[in-house]
Amino acid sequence: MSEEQDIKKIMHVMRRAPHGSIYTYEGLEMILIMAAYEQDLSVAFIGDGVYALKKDQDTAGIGIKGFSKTFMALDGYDVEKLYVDKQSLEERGLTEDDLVVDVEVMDASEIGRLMNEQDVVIHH
Amino acid sequence: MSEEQDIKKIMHVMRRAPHGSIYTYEGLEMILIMAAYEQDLSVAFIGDGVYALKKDQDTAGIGIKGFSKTFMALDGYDVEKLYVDKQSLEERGLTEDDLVVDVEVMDASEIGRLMNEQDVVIHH
Amino acid sequence: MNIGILLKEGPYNHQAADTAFKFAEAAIAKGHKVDAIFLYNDGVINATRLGDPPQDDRNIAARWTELSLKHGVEVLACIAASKRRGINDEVMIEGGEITGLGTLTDIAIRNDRLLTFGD
Amino acid sequence: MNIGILLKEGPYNHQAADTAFKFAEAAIAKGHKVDAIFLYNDGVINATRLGDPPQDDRNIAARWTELSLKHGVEVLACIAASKRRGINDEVMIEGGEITGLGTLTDIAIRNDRLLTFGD
Amino acid sequence: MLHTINKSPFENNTFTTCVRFLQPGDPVLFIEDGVYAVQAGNRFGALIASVLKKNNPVYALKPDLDARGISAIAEGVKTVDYAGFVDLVEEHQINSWL
Amino acid sequence: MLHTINKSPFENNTFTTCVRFLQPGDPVLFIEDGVYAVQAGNRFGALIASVLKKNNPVYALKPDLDARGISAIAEGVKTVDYAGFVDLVEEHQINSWL
Repeated sequence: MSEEQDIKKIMHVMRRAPHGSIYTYEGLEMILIMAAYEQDLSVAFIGDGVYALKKDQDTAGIGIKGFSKTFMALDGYDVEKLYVDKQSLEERGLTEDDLVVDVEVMDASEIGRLMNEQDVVIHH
Repeated sequence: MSEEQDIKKIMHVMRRAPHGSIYTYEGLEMILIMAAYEQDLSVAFIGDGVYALKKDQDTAGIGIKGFSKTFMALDGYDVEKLYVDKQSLEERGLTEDDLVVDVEVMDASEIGRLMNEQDVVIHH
Repeated sequence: MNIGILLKEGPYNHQAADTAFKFAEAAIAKGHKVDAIFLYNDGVINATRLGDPPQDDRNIAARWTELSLKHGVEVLACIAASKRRGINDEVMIEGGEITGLGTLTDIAIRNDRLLTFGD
Repeated sequence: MNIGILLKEGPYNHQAADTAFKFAEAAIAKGHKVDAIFLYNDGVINATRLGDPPQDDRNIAARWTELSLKHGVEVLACIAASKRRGINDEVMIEGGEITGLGTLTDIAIRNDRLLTFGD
Repeated sequence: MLHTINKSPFENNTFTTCVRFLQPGDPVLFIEDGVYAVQAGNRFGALIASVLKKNNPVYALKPDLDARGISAIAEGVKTVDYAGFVDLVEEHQINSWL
Repeated sequence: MLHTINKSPFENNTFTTCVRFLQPGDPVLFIEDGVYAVQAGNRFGALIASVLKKNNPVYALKPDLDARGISAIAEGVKTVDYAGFVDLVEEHQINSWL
C-alpha cells in the first residue's frame, strides 16, 4: 500500500527539434535513467518535439551522434506511454508512418488531461 | 584615402528582450568597445529587441543590474545611428515616447536596405 | 512543502538561474524546505567556482553556496552533463557536488514538487 | 578570402559550435584563411580543456585545438564573458587564449567576412 | 496544475502551444520574458481574455513586469511576487513550459 | 547579402522576421533547425514560394536536412553542403539571423 503511494506519475515533454540543441538528447538520457526506478513514466511529444521521432535521420554529415533509434529502446525499459500531439504532427506534414516508434496520437485536450494527473512534468 | 577604405560599416542587431537572456546586455558591451575603433557603427532594434529601449525598467526585484540607461551613453561614444523597426514597435503597443533614447523609426524595407550596405552584421 | 528544483541553463546567460534562486529564497522564507537544486544541461555551469563576475553584479555561484551552507539545500550537478561542459570536482563550488540522474529521480520522488527553470 | 568567426554558444548544448567547425574546416579545405574564432556569450565555454565527452561522441575542445595548432586559427575567448562563466587561463585549451572585445573589432576590420554562429 | 510560461509570445510559440493543453480552471503564471504577453493593448489581449473566460486564472510575476517597465496590464490579470509564486506552487502541481 | 536562418519556423519567428527585411535578389540559406522550413508540404511552402518569386534564391544545408530525415523539399529550393555554404559566403556578405 505505502509502496504504491510512492509511485509517482512523471511525464517528460519533448518540445525541441533534435540536433539544433541537446535538450531532447539529454532528456532521453534522463528518461532512460528514470526508467530504472519503476515510476509511472510517460513521454509526450509536442511541437517540434515530434521531429525527434522522424525516421531516416542520418547525422553523419553534421558530425553529431544520432539518437532517434534510442527511442526504440524505450520499450525494453518498460517506457511504453508515448503520446504524440496530433496537431503538432499534422502541422509538420507528418503521419504516424513517419515515426521510428509506435506512439499514441492524441488530441491536445487529451494529453492536457493526462498532464494534469502527473506528480511531476519535465519539459526538455 | 587608404584610411577611409579601412572604415568598416558594422551593424549590431538587437533582437531579444532584456533580462530573460544576456544577449542584449553583452551586445551592448560589444558596441561600447567597438565604438572606440572609429568604425561606421549602427544599431538596429528588431522584434523583441525594441523592448531593450523601454522606459521605466526597474530590475531591483529580479536582482539583475539594469542597463537600459546605458543606451543613453551611446551618443557620447558617437554611436548615433539607432534604427528601430516600425512594425516591431507597433506590434508591441509601443511608441517612440516609450523609449529611453532618440531613435529613427523606419520601415523594415529601409532597415533592410541599410543592412545590405554593411560589411559586418552581428545579431545579439 | 518539500521542493526540488531542476535548473537547465547556466548562470548569467539566461534568467533561469536568477528566478530559481529568487524562488528558493522566497520558499525558504515561508518555511518550506528546498531539498535540492539539480543542475542539468548547461545548468551545470552554475557549479563552477571559477566565475568572477563584475563587482557591481550579483555572484550567482555564491548564491548556490549560501543556499547549501546556510539552508541545507543540496546543490547537485549531473555528471554526464558536467563532463560534456568541463565541470568537475576540481572547479566545484563550495557546497556543490557531482552526482547522477538517479539522484534527480530520488529528488522527484521524495519531494512534493519539482520545479523546472530553463530557457 | 579571409574569414573571422564569432561563436556565441557553448559546446554540445547547441549545434552552433558544430556548424562553426564544419564551416571552418570546409573553408580551409577550399584554400581560404580562417583567421580567428572569437568566443562570446556562452561561446566561451568552448575554451575549457576540462570537458570529457563520451568516447563515442565528438570532442569539440579538441577540434578548436586542432584548428589552432594545425591551421593557425586564433581561438579567442572574450575576457568579460569568460569571467562570468568561470573560464580562465587555468582551464584554457591548448591553442586558445583570453582576450578583449577590441580583438574582435580588429577581426571584424581585417577580414573579408565575419560569420556569426549561435542560438 | 500551475502552468508557467517564460518566453515572449512575440518571438516564440510557447504560450499559444500551452493554451491548447490547458485544462479548465488551471492557473497560468507568466514569468521572465513571458510577462510581455500581459502588457495591456498588445495583440495577445484576446488570447488572454479567452483563457480567463475558461476560468483559468492568469498571473504575472511583478518583479519581472517591473524589470521590463510594464505597468499597464491586461484586464483580469493578477500580479504576484516570488512569495505569491511559492503560494501558487503550494496550491498546485507545477508544469513549467520552457 | 546572404541571410542564414537557424531556427525552426514552427516555434520561432526568425524566418518571418527575416523575410520582412530581405532585399530583392538576396539569397537565404537555412541551416541547423532552420531547415524544417523547406520540408515539402508544410505550411511555410507559400512563404518560401513568395521569397523565390522575388528573385531571392533559397538554399538549405544538405547535412542538416539529412540529419533531420528530410528528403522531400519545397520546389525551387537548392541544397548545398558545407563547401557550398563557403562558396555562398565568398559571393556575398553575410547576415546570420540568430
